[in-house]
Parts: sequence; structure tokens; C-alpha cells
Amino acid sequence: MSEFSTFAVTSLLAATDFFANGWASLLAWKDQPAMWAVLGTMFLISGLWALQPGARGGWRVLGVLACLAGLGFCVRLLPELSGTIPVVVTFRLMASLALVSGLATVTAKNPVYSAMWFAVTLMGTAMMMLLLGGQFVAVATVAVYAGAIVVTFLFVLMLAQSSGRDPCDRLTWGKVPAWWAAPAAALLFVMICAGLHQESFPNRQEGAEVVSSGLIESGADHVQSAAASLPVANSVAQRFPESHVAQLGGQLFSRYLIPVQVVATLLLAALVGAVAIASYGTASGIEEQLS
Amino acid sequence: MNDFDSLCQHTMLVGAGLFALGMFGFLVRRNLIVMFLCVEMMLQGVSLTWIAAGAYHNQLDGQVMVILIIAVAACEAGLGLALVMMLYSRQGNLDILSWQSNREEGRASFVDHDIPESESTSDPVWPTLTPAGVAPEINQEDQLHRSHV
Amino acid sequence: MFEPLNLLILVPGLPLFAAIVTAVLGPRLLRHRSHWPALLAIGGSFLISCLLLQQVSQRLPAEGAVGVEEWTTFYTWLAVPGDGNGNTASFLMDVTLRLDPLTSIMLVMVTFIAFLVVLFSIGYMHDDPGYWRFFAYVSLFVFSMAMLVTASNYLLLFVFWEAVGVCSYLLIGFWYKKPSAAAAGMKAFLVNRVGDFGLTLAILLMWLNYGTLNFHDTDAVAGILGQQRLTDQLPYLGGGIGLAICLLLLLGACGKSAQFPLHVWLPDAMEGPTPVSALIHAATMVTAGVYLVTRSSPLFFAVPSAQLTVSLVGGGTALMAALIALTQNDLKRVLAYSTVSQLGYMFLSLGTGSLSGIIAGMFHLFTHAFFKALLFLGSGSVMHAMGHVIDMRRFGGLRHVMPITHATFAVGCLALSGIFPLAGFWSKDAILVAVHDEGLVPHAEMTSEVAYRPDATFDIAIGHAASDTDNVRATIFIWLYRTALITAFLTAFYTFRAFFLTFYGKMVIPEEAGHHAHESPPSMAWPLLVLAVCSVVIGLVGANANSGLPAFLAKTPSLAVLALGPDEAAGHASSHTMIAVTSTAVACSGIALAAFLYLGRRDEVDLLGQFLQMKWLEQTADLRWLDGIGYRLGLPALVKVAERCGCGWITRFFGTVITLVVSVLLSPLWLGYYISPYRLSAGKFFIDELYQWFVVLPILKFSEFLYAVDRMLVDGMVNLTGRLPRDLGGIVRRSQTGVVPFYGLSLILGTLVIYLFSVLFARS
Amino acid sequence: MTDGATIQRLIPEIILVLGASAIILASPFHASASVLRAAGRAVVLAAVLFLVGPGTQAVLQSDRILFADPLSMALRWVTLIAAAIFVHGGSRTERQDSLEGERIGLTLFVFAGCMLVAAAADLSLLFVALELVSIPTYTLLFLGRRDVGSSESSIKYFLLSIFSSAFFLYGLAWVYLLTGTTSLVSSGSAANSILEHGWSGMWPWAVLFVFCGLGFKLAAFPLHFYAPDVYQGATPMNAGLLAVAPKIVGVAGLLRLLACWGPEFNPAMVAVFAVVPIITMSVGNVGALWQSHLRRLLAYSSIAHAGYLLIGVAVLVAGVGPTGWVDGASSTLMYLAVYAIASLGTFCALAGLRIGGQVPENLDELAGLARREPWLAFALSVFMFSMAGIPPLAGFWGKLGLFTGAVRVAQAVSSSPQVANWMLALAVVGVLNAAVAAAYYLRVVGTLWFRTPMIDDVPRSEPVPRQVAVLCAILLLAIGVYPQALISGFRGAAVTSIVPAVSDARGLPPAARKLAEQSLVTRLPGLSAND
Repeated sequence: MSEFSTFAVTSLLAATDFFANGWASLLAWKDQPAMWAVLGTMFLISGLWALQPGARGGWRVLGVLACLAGLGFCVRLLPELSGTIPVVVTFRLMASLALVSGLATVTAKNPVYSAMWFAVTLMGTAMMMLLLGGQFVAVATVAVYAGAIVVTFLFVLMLAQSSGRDPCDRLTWGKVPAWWAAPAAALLFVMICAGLHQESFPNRQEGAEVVSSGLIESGADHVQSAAASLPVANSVAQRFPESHVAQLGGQLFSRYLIPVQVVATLLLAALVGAVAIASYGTASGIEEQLS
Repeated sequence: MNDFDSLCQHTMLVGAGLFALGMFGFLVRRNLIVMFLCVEMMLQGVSLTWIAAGAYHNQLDGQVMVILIIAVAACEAGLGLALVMMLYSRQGNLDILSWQSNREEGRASFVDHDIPESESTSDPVWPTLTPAGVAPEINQEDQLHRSHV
Repeated sequence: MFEPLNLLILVPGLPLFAAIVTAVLGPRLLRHRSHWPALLAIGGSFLISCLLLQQVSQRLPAEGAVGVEEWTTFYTWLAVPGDGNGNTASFLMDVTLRLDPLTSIMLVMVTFIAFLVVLFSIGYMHDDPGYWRFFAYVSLFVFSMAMLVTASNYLLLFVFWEAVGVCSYLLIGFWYKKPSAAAAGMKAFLVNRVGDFGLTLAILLMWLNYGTLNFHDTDAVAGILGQQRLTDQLPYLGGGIGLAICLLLLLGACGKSAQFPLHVWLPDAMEGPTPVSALIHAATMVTAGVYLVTRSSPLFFAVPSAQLTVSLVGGGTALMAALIALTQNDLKRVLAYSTVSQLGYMFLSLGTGSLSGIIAGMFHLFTHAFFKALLFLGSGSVMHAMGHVIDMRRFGGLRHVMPITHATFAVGCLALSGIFPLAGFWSKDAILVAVHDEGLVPHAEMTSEVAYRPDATFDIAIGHAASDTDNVRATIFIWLYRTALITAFLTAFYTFRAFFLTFYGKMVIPEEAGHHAHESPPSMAWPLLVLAVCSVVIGLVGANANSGLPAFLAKTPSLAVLALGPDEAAGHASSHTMIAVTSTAVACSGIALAAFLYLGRRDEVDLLGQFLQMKWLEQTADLRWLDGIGYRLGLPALVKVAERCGCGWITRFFGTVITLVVSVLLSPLWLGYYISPYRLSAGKFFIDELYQWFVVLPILKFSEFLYAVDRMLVDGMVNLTGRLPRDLGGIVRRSQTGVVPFYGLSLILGTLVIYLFSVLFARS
Repeated sequence: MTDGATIQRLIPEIILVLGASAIILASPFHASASVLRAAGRAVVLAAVLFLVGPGTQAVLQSDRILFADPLSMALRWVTLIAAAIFVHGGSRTERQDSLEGERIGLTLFVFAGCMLVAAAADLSLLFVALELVSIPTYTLLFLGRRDVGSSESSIKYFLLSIFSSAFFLYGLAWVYLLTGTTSLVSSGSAANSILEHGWSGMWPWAVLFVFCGLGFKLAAFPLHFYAPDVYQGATPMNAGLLAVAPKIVGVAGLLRLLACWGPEFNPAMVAVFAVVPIITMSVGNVGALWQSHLRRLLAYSSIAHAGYLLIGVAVLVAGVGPTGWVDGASSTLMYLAVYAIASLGTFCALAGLRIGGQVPENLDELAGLARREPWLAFALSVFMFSMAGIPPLAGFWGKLGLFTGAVRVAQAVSSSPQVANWMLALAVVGVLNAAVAAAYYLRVVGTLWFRTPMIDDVPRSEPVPRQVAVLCAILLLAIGVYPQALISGFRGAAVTSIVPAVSDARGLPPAARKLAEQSLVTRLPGLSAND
């Protein structure tokens, strides 16, 4: 906590210094992570500001560049990505694909394009999930999200005949979001990045130790130790052996049986709800509204 | 800190980015469906974080949680789209700001003041879907008026 | 052995039963017989109270005890244990009733007045569609009030403190079809909530610091007012916390007893039926604040500055309300302000902090209940006869129409004015004596006080630094004594003003009365007679400070501790006769002045009315020989120019000022003009006019001014405390835009702000 | 892992879910509305019976997924009482179409979700159970009425709810990352160890995001904005559902999570948890002063009550010892129960009322109701007085418990003046707010009794909702006269489930825990004298 608040205050000081003395002053903060945070925040704010709906069209490219730059600064807050070259390259590619297409989702004037871009984002995230060993989840993301949900979105969008000509797609609501939403989003992102910062990030090994020690101390013997199911290893293949999807299934239908049942109930409720809404809203509802 | 851990961390950063972007989109966009998409994007960021955390801790809990999230998101999507369709049939547009009649008495509603005039008067462009079956003859008229969708 | 405590529960129990019976059976079965349950139950309660009083008075203080005290726990309403280590005290709410001299006196008084009021209401309310509702509410009120005075812990007291507030709200708004009545009910309740806020905090603070809220001792802990704490001299809190507790208690008492600045609700409360005004807003409920302060007197005793505050609030309220009462035309409003004023008297007396002062306050409470109830019921009788007209300008000379009411009202007025040997004389005299003595006694002499005043170090400090603080205090009390005398004069004056206007002069009867302007029926007349007799004789129970009521009250444990101090009253016996003579003289002169001004002259009222409408300035300016002086000074042009410019009021203001200055400068001429023998004779020596301008007018204007201040400033301030949340509410409303993304945005921003707050907070 | 005992503990929920499914399935086959309604009542009744039956025997066992301790039992009881009132009190003529079965079924789903949240011992179950409360609610809101306002309230609630639940999930993800487990029991001890080891950078974020999700359910500042708008557009019964079910969920989640994570004695956290209720109740109360629309007024009032509920949570967070934890949790539960009854009663009464054939929208329409509907007016007055905290009624005890809890903690935490000051501030602001709140509650009462009707139409109330409302009023009176049973029940629940949880999380030795439990259940001399 104290370390983190030191970080926050340093960032504030750096930002003040920047506003008081200009770019040159940032040199003094060069070696401090706080400087990257400040720079990242400012670039992200300006980038998002330029990309919001209703902003002038010519700024869009600059906005994307500024956002990428801000992202770059924020990445510097984290320890460097290491590993085999294919993994690193794939990850960087997929990460930028996801983030850039996410940016495009948010800023595209045409909602249909938004949905398309979102599908691309999903591809990127699915790829990252694969990298982290989540084969089943990656496939499910593509199948359920991209395959079903996004298509449904598109379907509804087509039905609703909205293709970016509606003012609501081209404008945001007044001046408030321009001045508040971009800073809020940027600040949130940078603060989370700072939380991921090397020094304050939990070291897993130690963490596992502490967790188990805590469990033993409390006398909760009947609770299985959390970090036991898979071997500790350095690479994806070692960490998630081939049988792990089977293990996943086993978990789902043993330990997580009740949540899965509840989700089944949830699906039933949503199904019933969607049908009821459709039947309630159409014929008689419109009649009533017209009368 | 090994290679894999740094991969997890960077994935979490991407997750945070998607989360923040989705949040930004939710706040600035007005189209109901796009707002909804933005929330889905936030959930995507959350899923990435769960996966990364699970991988970091060497457990499958993260993946189980993501499966649950996907299921819940599907529920929300089904319900939400039904809702949006019904609202669209009532109001004729997808603008969230056309739904502000429940507000404090005496408070003025938000009205757009900067609708570009040329665009507000332009005709709506209808999307066309390719019909199934035999390839149709290409109609020159259609080609001219085809929208960019 | 006969156990009085077993009967104690019946005193509140019977009225509660009656309330339930009336509420259930009233609308269908009882209808016009709805008064029977209330009458029987309250009568029964009264008899039991008398029995209990007799029982208590027979019991001498037990060995080692400082007073008579009995208590019994019926059940534990709520119990929350503390942790075993004593870090946190347990929280107990017992329904514990107590019996001691203070309680028994209050019970007798409450049930007796309530019985007579119920009797009176049978006649007064008999045409009302809400007949059963009225009696159900009244029974409920008597239950709550009886519980309030018998409760043996602060929490239970608070519960019924609120309950009497709710009953009062219901009864003020009894005629809910009148919007003013509904508004008055709500105002009373809300102003009282401000007081309750103080009381709640005081209770929490007491519990926090004393670890209990009981008056009495239990096995585990010494009660706040228990024998153990009193006799063993366990410390009472002084200093900041003690002061806070006392002032918060005082705030609560001010709300209920209508003391400045929370007195604004009482005059409006007169919208309720008159018997209610008599019972709740004159005799019983409004005295709850006095009761509370009396009960808590050991707490106040530990904090001299709080006591002084009590006196100042009381004295100030007494004078202010008396001044306001001078100009009221509504008979009930005169009486309402009179009640506020008399309650101020009681607070003034309680604040002296001496045993004689506190007992004098309670004694006045006791006698006041009788004659004020009498006056209110009398005014109710008048209203009943006049077809619910209450404006004194619209009726008059009723003494032949309503002989009984006239006679009893006269007794009440005399008692209120403090004429020997009526009830008011004794109690008012006792208060004056107590206040007077506080002005004489320099506190430095009372070194033995240290022995029984628990916060010893504090007092020793005072004892050393004595003279300055005590001289200031003595001076304040000297002035308070003078204030009290002036108030006594004013009281006599306005009381008899109302009396003469109502019963003397030419007979005027408003048309609303129709042809049935008659004396009230026996059920209304009997209570008046009984109360009148009481008002004459009841003062005798306290005539001697060493026996009767004062001696009896002094056996209350919490008061008895004060008796351990030196008897201050004894030292100044010689001055007491003087005070009695002075106060009687003052009261008589007030009556004489009222008689001089109002007896038989109805025109006077209109003349005063003219003056009140600011006519007098114009009249001054209209004097013939002053005509045109302003104009000759070149003012007309100025006036015209100014009026063109739209700032006419400036010239009018300065014109008036100049006219006044000039008139004062030229007053010799003016006198010379008028003091020609012929004119003097023709104008009856202009005594009336002189009197008007130099005595009545300033007082009246001041009174008018105070009334305006009261209405606008104080009322406004009380309303402001209500408005402030409303204005804040405007900000909250502003944020409800109805725009969904805005709500989302505020979600994020709020979270961020809270996060930053916690980060910054963690650093500091 | 999921054995027969676990299933057995879930029987009431299973009954609710299966019953709801059956009702929904039966509804298209032209089953009449009254039959479906009776079936709904029967299902709730069966759930109650089974909660009494096997449920009470399981004390303080928690496997990875479920808690079956007294705290969850207490919350499930509150939920089922609310469900019973809700299922019985709904007005028959409120809607007339063929979707009655869906409404009843979805309502039962909502309450099943509430009960599951109360029992959830795993982040995953907590999340899906929370969604089981939310998702049917979206549908119910839309199915309320066929006007623009109703649609608007459903889309507003829908969008903001999924938005906040994204935050909630993100918070859970961080909790998982920091603690390495999804089980609440072990995440608590892990969280505590992590805090000791100084990896606290993300921990406040995690807690704050989780609070975002739960605070939205509670309608706490700064997540309260939706409430007035959504209540305004909803039907009275839907507003009642929104006022009660999410509150139960929010309180259950907060109590459970904070207890398991071990309230850390950290002034910054205490400050956050003290500032939020202060602002929330002030916003709710001053906002309500201006309102003339009935449901808006009640919405603001529900915001204010969320603030009061959070006082108890703040007491739990600040409480240094078992007394503070127990005081905080038990007074919150007490307040929740009393609030649920009063609030549902109010909405039942309003739902059953027709003035000129319409559901009353404005406060003015209730003017002079007492003349036509004395019982309904009586019940409404009791609810208002109870919510205002006027003494002998149940609401008074709720408020008193919260305030004394705060004061007791302030007394006990003398070592940290900062925390003590926050607790005192909570008590003082709470009392002040109670005084402010009296103004608008009294306005409602005054309107009922003391004003002349503005409309000539005769108000008419359905018998069943009226009876339920009067029953609720009597219940409140009864609790007011004898609150001890409820309070000691909740205290017992808190002692036997919060104290061990917190002790585990904070690593207290078992002996100390036993001592604490014993001292807290010791009977008082005043009590035993009467026994």
C-alpha cells in the first residue's frame, strides 16, 4: 500500500513538474517508472480524446498513434516480455491486434463495423488464451462469442437498419464525456498497469507458500490446498500437459458442479426471458402504443 | 520471474487495456448495441485476466471461471438483444439518449446541438444481403445504389 | 405486604387498554359513548396515582439511602451483551418503571388534569365526527406521558418522548381538513425532531461514558442517577463531554418544552382542539422538558456553565414570549405564548442549580398545570359558545353570558399573575427567591460544595479563581432576577388584557355564535370549577419550603444529593418577604395598567390596531404645525427626483427621519402648543396620548418587532435547518440527468475518487 | 466434492428452481393465473418447510462451494420471508395477460439466486448466483407495463447492471490473482498473509471493484444513480423486488466477503467504508425531500437505507475485536430484515391500490386515503414510521443497533483516534439523517391522513395485497414490541459464523476465538433475572 501510494504521489509530482516546466523537466524523472506512467496517461488521454465520436475526422490517425504510444509507455512499466521468439512475436502481434481492433470497435462510426472489429478482437484474445494454455477456452471464445454472439449482434444491427448515418452513431453526448471519460479510462488503465508493476506484483512461488501457510494456520484442513493440481514449470507445454482439458472437464463436473447447474438455470431463465420479452413486446405492445 | 510469468503479466496488461477501452466505449458511444458490445469487450478483458491469473497460479480455476463468464455473457446477449429489438420497435432508433424520460422533474433533457445538418437530412441507406441460391443477374441500378455495408 | 409497585403498571396500563378498546370498538359500537373507556381508565389511573403518592410519602428514606426510590423491571426489551473484557459495555433496554416522589407528583398531576380534560371534552367535542378518534388519541397520550415520567432509564424515556410527540402530532392535526392544522402538526413534529436529535446524541454519549442508561442501580453497574453513584460520589462528567451531554439534553428539552429557539411550534399547535391545547400543550407534554432537566439535575450540576445556559435560555424565553404575548389578538395564542413564557420561568429556576431553585421549578410546573389548564379550558368554553371564534376583537363583555367561565377564568388569571394567595403566587415567588439568592451568593463561599460535587478538581480550580467567575455569574443572576420581575409585570398585564377584552366592556358576540351563545354544559363547567378551586388552594402545598411538596420532592434521589449542600435559602430569609411584596406589587401594577387601558374600552383595541399598522409615524408627520416643514426645507423636489429614479423609499425613509429629528428638536414648541390650559383640559391632560407615545408605543413596537423577529428570523432559521437539506437535495436532483452513460461515468469517477481518497488517506 | 450432504443443504433452492421451471413450463398450456399463483405460493412454502427441516442441523460446515453456517441460514430466512410476502402480496389485477407463469417463475429464480448468494463460499458461485438475481430481473422489469417508462427503466437497469457486474468480475479476477484461490475461506487467509507481506498494491483496487458490483446492487453512492429512474418506470411490485432482492444480495456479499477477507484494521479502508455510507444516506435523504413521485421518493429512501446498511458494514470493517464484528454484522442483518418487511409491505400496499382505476403515481393522489381505506393507510403509516425510526416500531431497533454498534466500536478503538472519529461521525450523521428523513416520511403520513382528496375517484384496494400489507405492519409492530428474539438470533448467527471466519482470516488462535464466542453469548444479568 505505502509503496503504491509513493508511486502515485511520484506520478503526481512528475505531472506537476511537466505542467510547470515543460518537456525538458521529464528528463529528470527519466529513470522513474512514474514518468512512464505520466507519459502513458497523457498520451492515452489525448489519443482517446481525439478518437471519441464527434471529434474531427482528421485527428483519427493521430489519435491511434497517440494511443499506441501511450500503450508503449505503459508496457515499460512491466518487466520485459521474455521467452522464445515465436511466443514473444505471436503474443506481441496478437496483443496489438486485439487492442487496435478494440480501439476500432469503440471508435467505428458504423456499428456494423464495430461488431466486425469486435470479432477481430476476439480472435486476438483467443490466440492469447491459447498461448497461455487455455485451448478449450480459446475455442469456446471463438465459437460462442465470435460464432454466435457477434453474429447475433450483426443480425440485430441489420434488422435495426443502422449503418452509421444515425446521429447517435456519429456523436457522443455533449461535452461531458470528452473531458471526463477519456481521462477516467486512461487513469484506470495506467493505475492498473502500475499495479502490475514489477515490485508490487505478487511473486507466485512465495505466494503459494504464503497461501498454504495461511491455510494451515487457520486450521482449514478440509480445504484442499489451492496450488496442487498442476506441476510448476516454465513453459506452456510443461505447464499444461495434453490431458489438461480432461482435467478441466473433471473440475467442472465435480468441484464446480453447483455453479454449472446454476448457469444452466441461468440459461433457462434467459431463454424464457427472451421469449417472453419478444412475445410481450411485439403484437399487443405496439398496438397499445399506437392507440 | 520466468518467461511464462512475464507472459501472464503482459496478458493481464492487454486485459486491462481491453477493459479500459470497453469502459471508454460504454461512456462515449450512444448506440445501444455498441454500448452492449463495449461491455462484452470489458468482459473479454476480464476473461483474459482470469486466464492469465489461472496460468500464473498453475490452476484450472481461471479457465473454469472463463467458461462461466462466457455462458453468462451469452445469457446477457440473448436477453439484451431481445430487449434492444423491442425498444427499437418502440422508439425507432437505437439511441440511448432517447431513453431519458425517467428523470428528475424539472430537469431539462439532453438535446443534441451539434448534429451535422447535411448528415441529418440524408436518406437512410438500406443494407442488402446476398440472396441464396442461383447467382442472380447483376442489376446496374443496384450496383449504383448499393450501400457500403 | 402491600406492594405499590404492582399497581404502578396500571397507571399507564389502564389508558393503553382504554385506547385499544376505543380504537377497536369506537367507530362501530361506542360512537357517542366513546368517552367512557377513557374517562374510567384515566379516573382509575388518577386514583391509583393518589394511592401511590400516599404510599411514597409514607416511606421514609431507607437507611443509607438518599431518597425514596422503588423500581421494577417488567421485561427486557432489548439486550446486547458487551464483550467480557469491559472494552464495550453491554446495551440493555429494560422496561423498568420507577416510583419516587418526582414521578408520583407528575403522575398525579398528569392523570388529574387528563381526567378533567376528558370530562370537559365530552361536552366540547360532542358534535365532532371524530369523537372516538379523539378519545383514543387522548388515552394513548396519557399512556405515553405516564410511561415517560415513570421510565427508569433514558432509553425508555426517549421511546415515550417520541410517542408523546406522535400523539401530539395526531392531535394537533386532529381537524385534518384544515390545511393549517395539518401543517401545524407537521411543524410541531419536525421541530421536535431537531430536539430529538440532541436527545439521541446525548443518550449515546451518556451510554458511551457511563456505560449504562439506567437511572437506578443494578447489580452490575451503578445507574446514572442511582443511589450508589449519588452517595458514593462516583464522578459525574464535567468538562467538554459533560457540557456536550448537558447541552444536547437541553436541546431535546427545548424542543419538547418550546424554549428558544425551538419554541416556534407551540403557538401553531393551537390549531388542535382546545382540550388538547390544555392537556398537551399547556399542562403535561410541554413540561416533559422541564421534567427531563430536573431528572438529570446531577448531570447538570457537574457542569456549571450548562446550568447557566439553562437559566439564560429560560430567562430569555420568558421575557421574549411575554413581550410577544402583549400584542396577540387570538386568545389561545396569548395563552400559548404565556405557556412558553412560564416554561421559560421554570427553566430559569432549574438553571440556578440550587435545591430550592429546582424544587421551585417543579413546584411552578405543578401549579402552572392547574391554572393554565383552567385558562385553556376557559378559553375553550368561550370558543364553544362563540362558535369557534377565537379573535378577541370579535367578542367581548361576556361576563353576563358566561358567568361560570368568567369567574373561573378570573381565578386562573389571578393565579397566573401571581396574586396572593393563589397558586401562582407561591410558585412564582419561590422561583424569584431562588433566582434572587443566586444573585447574592458568591460561589467562592461554598467551599463545602467540593465535598459533594463530584468533579472535585474542576471545582477547586474554580474555588481558587473564584471571585471573577462567580461575580459574573452573580451579576447574570441579578439581571435574570430583574428580567423575571419584568416578565411577571408583563404576564399580569397581558393576562388581564385578554381577560378584560373578553369578559368586560360592551357585549359583542360574533355571528358565528348564532343564538346559542350560552354558558357551557355542566360537563364542561364542572372541570372549570374544580380546576379553579385547585388554582386557589393548590399553592398552599408548597407554601412552606420545609414541608409539603418541596420537602417531599427533595426525597427524590437525584435531587436529594443537592440537599447535602448548605442551605442557601436560610441565610436570606429577611429578603424573601421583600421579594414576595415586590412581586405582588409588580403583578398588581400590571393588572392595574391593564385595567386602566382596557377595562370597559373596546375602542382602545382599534386604536392600538392603528398604531400597530405603522400609522403613528404618519400621524406624527401629520401634526398641523409640522406641516410643510419638510417641504420648506426643499425636500419636495428631492422627493420627486428620487421617485423618478425609482428609489423613493430612500427619501421616504430620510424624510421620516428628518421629520422625527425636527419634531424632537421642536418638542418645546410642541409641548407649548399643547400645554395650554384649555387644551389640557379638553384633552384630558393628554395622558392617554403621552402614555401611548412614550410608554405603550415603544413597548408595543418592541413587542411587534420581537414577534416579527420570532416569525421571520427564528422561525426562518428553524426553517432554514429544514431548507438546507432541501437545497442540498437540489444538487442531488441536478445529478439525476436520466442519461445512462452519465450514470456510468459517475460510477467510474466516484470509484476513482474513492480510491484516491483511500490512497491519500493511507499516507497521512 | 459435491456430495449428497451438499445437495441436501441446497434443497430449498432446488425446490425453488424446479418449482419455477415447472410453473414456467405449465404456463403456456393455458393454466389459469390463479392456479399458477397458488403454485408459486406452494413452492415458497415448501422451500420454507425444507429450510426448517434439514437445514438447521448443519452448523458451521463449509466445503469449497457452500456455506451452511448460521449467517447463510439467517440470510436465507430473510430471503424466504421476502419471497413469501412478494408471492402473496402481488396484486391480481396489476397485469392481465398470459405471461403470469413466466413472471412467477422468474421471481422465484430471483429469490433462489438470493439464497445462493447467501450460501456461496466460492467466487464462481457468488458470481453466477448474482447473475441469477440480475438476469430474471431484467425480464421482469420489461414485463411490468407496456409503456415507454417501463421499457426505459428496464434498459437502464440492464446496461448499468452489466456494466457494474463487469467491474465486479474484474475485482474477483484480481482477488484470485492476489490470493491464488477462488474459495472464500482460503482466499481470506491468503489475502491476510498477502497484506502482511506487503503485496498490497492491487488489493484496494480489487476490493473497490468488488464493491462496485455489490454497491450497485445496494444502490450505494456513487452507484445509486440508476435507482430513482428505474423505480419510477417500474411497476410497484417490480420496484419492491428491486428494493429488496438486490439489497439482500449486496448485504450478503459484502458481509461474507469482508468477513472472510478479515476486516483489516487499516484506517484507510475504514475511511472508505465510512465515507461511502455517510454520503449515501445523505444523498438518499436529501434527494427524497423534493420528490412528489411516489416511487422516486421510495427509491431515494431505499438509497438512504443502503447507507444505513453500510454503517453496519463499516462497523464490521472497523471492529477491532469480536464485539465489533458481531455488532456490525448482526445490526446490518437486523436492519435488512426490518427494511425488507417495511419496504415490501409498502410496495404491496401501493400495488394493490387503484385510484380512478390507475396505480397511484404521485404522492398527491394518496391525499385523504385514510378516509376510504383506513387499514391500508394504517399499514402505510406504520411502514413510514418504521422506516423513519420512530421508537416502538421495528425500524427504531434497526437504527439503534447500527448507531450503538458504531458508538461501541468508537469506544473500543480508543487506540486509533482516526477510526474512532469515523465511527462517531457515522453515528452522528446517521442520527442527523434520521431527523431529516422524518420530514418526508411524515409528509407521506400527513398526506394519507390529513389532506383532502384531490381526485373524486374512489380509491379501491385489492383485498389480498391489503391483507398482506396489514400483516407486514403487524409484524413490524410485533418486532418492535419484542425485538429481542430477532436480534439475539442474528447475533447468534454472527457470533457463530462471522467470528470464526474473521479469526481464521486474521490468524487468531482457536483458543482466543472460543473465548470470544463464549464472552459474546454470555447472558446478561438483566436478562437472566427474568428468565
